Amino acid sequence: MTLRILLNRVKTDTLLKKNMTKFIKKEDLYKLLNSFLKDFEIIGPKQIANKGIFYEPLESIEDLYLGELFAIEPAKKFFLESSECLFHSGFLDGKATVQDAPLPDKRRIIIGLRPCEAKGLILLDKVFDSEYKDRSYINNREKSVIVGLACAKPDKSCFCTSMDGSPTGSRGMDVLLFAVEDGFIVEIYSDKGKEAFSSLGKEPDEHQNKTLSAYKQKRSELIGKNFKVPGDLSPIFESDYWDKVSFPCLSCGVCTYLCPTCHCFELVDEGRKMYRCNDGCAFSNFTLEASGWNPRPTKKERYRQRVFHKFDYFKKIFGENLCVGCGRCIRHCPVKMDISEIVSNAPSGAGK
Amino acid sequence: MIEELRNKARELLKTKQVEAVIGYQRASDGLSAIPCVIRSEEEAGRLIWDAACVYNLCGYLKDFRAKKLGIVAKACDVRAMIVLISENQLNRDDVFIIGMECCGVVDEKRARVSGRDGSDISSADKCKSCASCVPLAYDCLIKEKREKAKVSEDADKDKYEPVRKLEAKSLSEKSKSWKDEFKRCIRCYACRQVCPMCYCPRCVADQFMPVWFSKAGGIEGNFSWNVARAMHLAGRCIDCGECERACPVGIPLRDINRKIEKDIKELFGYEAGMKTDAKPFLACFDKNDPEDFIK
Amino acid sequence: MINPRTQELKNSRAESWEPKIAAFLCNWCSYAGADLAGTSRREYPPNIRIIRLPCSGRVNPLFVLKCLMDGADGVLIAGCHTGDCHYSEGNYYARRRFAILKKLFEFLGIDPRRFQMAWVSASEGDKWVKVVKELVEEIKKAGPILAKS
Amino acid sequence: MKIGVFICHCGTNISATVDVEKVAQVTSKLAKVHFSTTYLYMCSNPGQELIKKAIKEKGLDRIVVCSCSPSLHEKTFRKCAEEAGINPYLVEIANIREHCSWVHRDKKEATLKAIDIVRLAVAKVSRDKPLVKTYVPIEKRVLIIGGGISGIQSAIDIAFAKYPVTIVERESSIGGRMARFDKTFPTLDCAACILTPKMVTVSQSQYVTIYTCSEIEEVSGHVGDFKVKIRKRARSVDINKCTGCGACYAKCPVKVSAKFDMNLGLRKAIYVPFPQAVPNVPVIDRQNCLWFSAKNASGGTKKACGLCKKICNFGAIDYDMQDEIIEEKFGAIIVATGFTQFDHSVYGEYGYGKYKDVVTGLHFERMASSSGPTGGKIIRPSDGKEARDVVFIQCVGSRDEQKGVPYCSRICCMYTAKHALLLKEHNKDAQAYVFYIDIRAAGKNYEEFVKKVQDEYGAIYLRGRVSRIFEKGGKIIVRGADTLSGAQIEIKADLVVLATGLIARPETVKLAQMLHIPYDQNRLFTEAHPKLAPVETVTSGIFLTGACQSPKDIPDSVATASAASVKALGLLLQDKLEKEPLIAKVDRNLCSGCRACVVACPFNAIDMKEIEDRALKCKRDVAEVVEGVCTGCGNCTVVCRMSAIDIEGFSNRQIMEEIEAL
Repeated sequence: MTLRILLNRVKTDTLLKKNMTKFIKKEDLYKLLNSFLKDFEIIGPKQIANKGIFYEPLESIEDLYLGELFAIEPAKKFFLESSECLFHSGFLDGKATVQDAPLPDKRRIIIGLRPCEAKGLILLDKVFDSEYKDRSYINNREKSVIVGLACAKPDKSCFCTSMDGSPTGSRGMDVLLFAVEDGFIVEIYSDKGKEAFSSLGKEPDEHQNKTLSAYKQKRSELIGKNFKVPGDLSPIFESDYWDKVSFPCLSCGVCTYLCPTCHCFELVDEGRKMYRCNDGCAFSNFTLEASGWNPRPTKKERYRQRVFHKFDYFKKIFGENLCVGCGRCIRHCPVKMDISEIVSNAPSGAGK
Repeated sequence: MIEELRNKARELLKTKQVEAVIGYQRASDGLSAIPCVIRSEEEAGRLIWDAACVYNLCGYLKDFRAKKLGIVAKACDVRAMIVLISENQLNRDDVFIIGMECCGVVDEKRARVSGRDGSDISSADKCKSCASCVPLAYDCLIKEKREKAKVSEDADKDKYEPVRKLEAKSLSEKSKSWKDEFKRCIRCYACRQVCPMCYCPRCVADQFMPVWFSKAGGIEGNFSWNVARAMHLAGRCIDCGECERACPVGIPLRDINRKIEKDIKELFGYEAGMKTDAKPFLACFDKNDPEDFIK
Repeated sequence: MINPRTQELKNSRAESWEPKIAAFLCNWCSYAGADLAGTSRREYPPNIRIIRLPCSGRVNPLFVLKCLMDGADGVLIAGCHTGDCHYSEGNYYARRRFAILKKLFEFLGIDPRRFQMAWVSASEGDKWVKVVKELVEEIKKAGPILAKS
Repeated sequence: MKIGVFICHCGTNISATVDVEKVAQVTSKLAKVHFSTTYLYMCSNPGQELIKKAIKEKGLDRIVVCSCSPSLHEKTFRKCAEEAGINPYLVEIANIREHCSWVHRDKKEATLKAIDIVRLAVAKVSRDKPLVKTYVPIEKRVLIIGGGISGIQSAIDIAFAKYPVTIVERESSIGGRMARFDKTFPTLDCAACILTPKMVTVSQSQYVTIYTCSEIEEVSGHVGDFKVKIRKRARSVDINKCTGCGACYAKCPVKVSAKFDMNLGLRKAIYVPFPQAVPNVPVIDRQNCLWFSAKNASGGTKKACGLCKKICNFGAIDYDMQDEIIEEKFGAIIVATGFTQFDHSVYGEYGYGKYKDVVTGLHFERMASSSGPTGGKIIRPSDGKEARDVVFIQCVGSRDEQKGVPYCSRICCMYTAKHALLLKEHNKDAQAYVFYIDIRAAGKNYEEFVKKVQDEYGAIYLRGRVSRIFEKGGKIIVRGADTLSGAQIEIKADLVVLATGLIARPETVKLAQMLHIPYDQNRLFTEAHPKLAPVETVTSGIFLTGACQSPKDIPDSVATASAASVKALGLLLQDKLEKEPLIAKVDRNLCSGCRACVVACPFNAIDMKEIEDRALKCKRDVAEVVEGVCTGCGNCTVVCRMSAIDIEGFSNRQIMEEIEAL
């Protein structure tokens, strides 16, 4: 099978005019994915005993996990890699040399993304593929087909609906799978998705269509957390509220590294290679300056920064919260801090 | 037990014996606990105590330098404080230890990765091999009311049996399994941040003159970080298990810590967190230390 | 991540691999012992690269890690015999540290032959030669470190 | 950064196996290397000139010299660089001779290795930092601990150079062991005759202060500036008022056994240990003095004696005298604490303690001494009769890993021979039998002396061990084997003299800890180097002399005493002490104050200091290196988890850079 347009990335103009809907049996889906293994790297969630679900390049489709549990790390790492080489420098015959790191050429199908994670990619696009074009991020985006999986059972930490998302949202997806009794209902949104999936399955029957719309409605209702983000947080910047709520914070990188939208990085110069590595605003040395001065010396400033970046600054620039409500930072916080609670309880106005 | 704890906190705050009490309150999910600081008598009602109180709170003490604080502490937490006192990081007179008799805490980690709420999960592994439910030191002890104030039936068993099993594996098996573990490390340093012993003003992992090991997330850097962390805890780790619990990607850090703990105990007869005047294990020696590995 | 140097090594080693071994020697005993091996013209394999330090107590476990992670196939630490330390106690501290590290390495799947320690006094040129010869042999048996990762 | 690489041929020592031109060519292309060249002998004057010229002409700012071991010419090239205007610590040596050309034959391999060695050195030098030598002032006074022959000789030597010196002696008089000897081997000089003049010399020297009845209480500080607390025990006699007339001890009614005379004789409760004592001032033994026992017994109600006070015309007796703590500063310390005798009661078969007529060599010395308790007669302590058949047993405690010490005490063979001789001299009819393992008589005229004792004085030497000693019919029966003839031997002796070994004094451990000097498994102080620094310790400014380091006879003790004085004087002659700057340094921002380095420092060179942390807005403790004490061993850098402490010259950055260049 030749997949011509799969080399182009999702853009609005490549979205289909009308979504296609298909029904695929589980065996058929797995068969199809197996046939892709030759030409593609297939990345999907895999259950690892005692550890949970992880996105990994799959050697066998049998390992693919399409159950209720959420992957621990978001699929962000395949686009904005946790550590990637930007360029190498060298010293040859008395002269310094600089060379861009080669970009990987392998095409990928990333399967099992939840709607919140896919939406996270759209938010990252605003940073890495707008005014500034990031060579490696864009390459990763262009080389990937995103096959999502609608959430069957939201977790108690989930709050996507408060972030204008939905457990069945399609933003950022090429294809979205809905797990139903005996197979999957497949919604195809883009040319890429069409090329990959239209050859298989059949139109859903009426019962299946009904199931689908019920599924979509029901899932949103299952989200337990619902709140409204204050429109403007700036009046409470100086509030001692931040002092109070940041107390439990350990200043680790769990929330930022597991966040589908956090994208802060540091440049690391190692062995004549320049790397871009994950970094997080919770770390105490994130803003440490060479002079020794740290503008965000305590947890208060650092935690406030995280909240403001997500729910104030980003919104002011890009019109959306830099949060998709996936709940990872709540679920995996070693001390159970809850950003949704902290944001929703934030005092209004400039009061102390 | 909870009322007793709250009353104690009220009393301490009222009599100005402490400026604040560090303890646990209920988290937003209604089941878990979250660390909190209680500064007034009125707030003391927020304090809770149950098996959800997994965290080791002594890491928070460093946020309050030279202030008199109360702290709610289990047996394992107190051992951590003993190490901190021996390492000049904590003044015993600056803390009022509200010792809690503990029957084990929930396995928060297992609950999290299996998507359950924890109420149906048994005690954490560390509690299964815990020898004492009463802290080594405290200023007041709040006793467990329940009948079974015993930690575990397994406490008498060889607590290093899992380590021994891992040791017995072949070199290539060990190499492969640890590489699989370490490749998953995302260098979020939750293990470090949650560790009560990791109080360095700037961790070697964050230094860049020199760069001690790769910060880029490759296997070499990850391996180095985990070995460096383990070595820096040698003779200091009191097996509170917080690192392993906090690790989002499930690296069995306790296996490493306990391997070292076991070697130190068996080769040198040293145990961390028992005496406040103990010398740091790696900063002292005995002329008769084993040297059969040296040519 | 593999640094360019190790990549280079990897390539060059494909055909005829010779182990590269880092050796940390204390200035007063072992470095002088290696000097004596030279003065007495004792031949030994050229695979060893010596880093001179004041004392075996100066060897940080992180140095050893760095060597192994950067592509050294083996690491040797040599110091004065116990009781002979120029600084009276440094080697006792080293002994304790590396007893733990060696066991930890083995636990994590690093071949124990790759990390060794020896006491070599300033008068033991012969012992130095013997230690190096044995070490090179053993590491040749253990194979290139990169082939394992 | 412009690094220069200078490769030495060392004649053909290097160039025969290493292609030096190739090394120069390859290394010249390394990053930061600006210039690379070779020369036949880099350490020669023209070689050094070449380096200096290159530094100036090429504008080099640090250099690597590829030559022999740094132990040989590191200093040479540092000086050379300094003369060319580069900081001497921006020099590294690549050892391509001892570690390369001399140990490999294959030229290709050796050349490749040499290049690697140079690369490491270039990596290190690129992280070198310019360092400045530090200087510490010197307190120009010497403390001598112990007033035996070693301490006395050291004091005389130092006083001769006109530097003030203080002797601290535990007993009430200086003189030590030697004051108790009768004659000395092999010349048979009278010990008192050669010692007393020296004692007088020190006591009269304006440069010497003697504290008797005194002990070291505490030592802090470091070379050039030792702060020492000395406890002067109450003597009960004012040393300034006493004239040594002796009226007090003549009058004193109490008689007790004299320790000085090995309890063979008696002394008074107020006494001088021996007639030639220096200072010749008595001391009151408060345990036995009636005045003190009366005062202590019944709260002063019983009538106290007080005769000595009444008789003293100079008002020198002071019953209320208290211990006094003196604090003084010294630039150097000489340890001359000597030895003690092995306690041979562990040898049940020798019956010591059980039989009065089994004594030690020191008993014999006192008996032989004409001013001793027996007036020079060799007697049987049991009945006071003159001894005729005397058995000497050597190696009591020495060379015995099970019950004694593993080493040879070195002097027993000689003093036993001397005793055998003295025995014959004191009593023509006497017969000496000597049981020995080996005769060790290495020393000028020593072997001849032993021979003389055997041949001219008829001492019978029996090679073998004594298996049993018992009493029968007023005689001591000594049973043993003569391994040379294979015969069992039984001797009916009047007296048995055990040649007990020399061992460290029990207090040495405490003193070693105070001084931070090491001691060995036998608690003898350890010298800095057994051959090349036999009187130094690893702690600079502290020197050893005499038997506290290892058993020594008088000539050796005197020789080491003078050696130690020269070392101390060498220090004192400096205006200020130059210190290599290769020492530890603390980055306060990184220090957590955990004290691990303080605990781990073998030299106690790290203190804690409270600082005001402006970022954390609180006070906190950080480590601080005492520059004068730090030796740069680097142990602290490893126990410091946050690597807040680093060693200049072998810094973490330098070593990591080297590893990267591997």
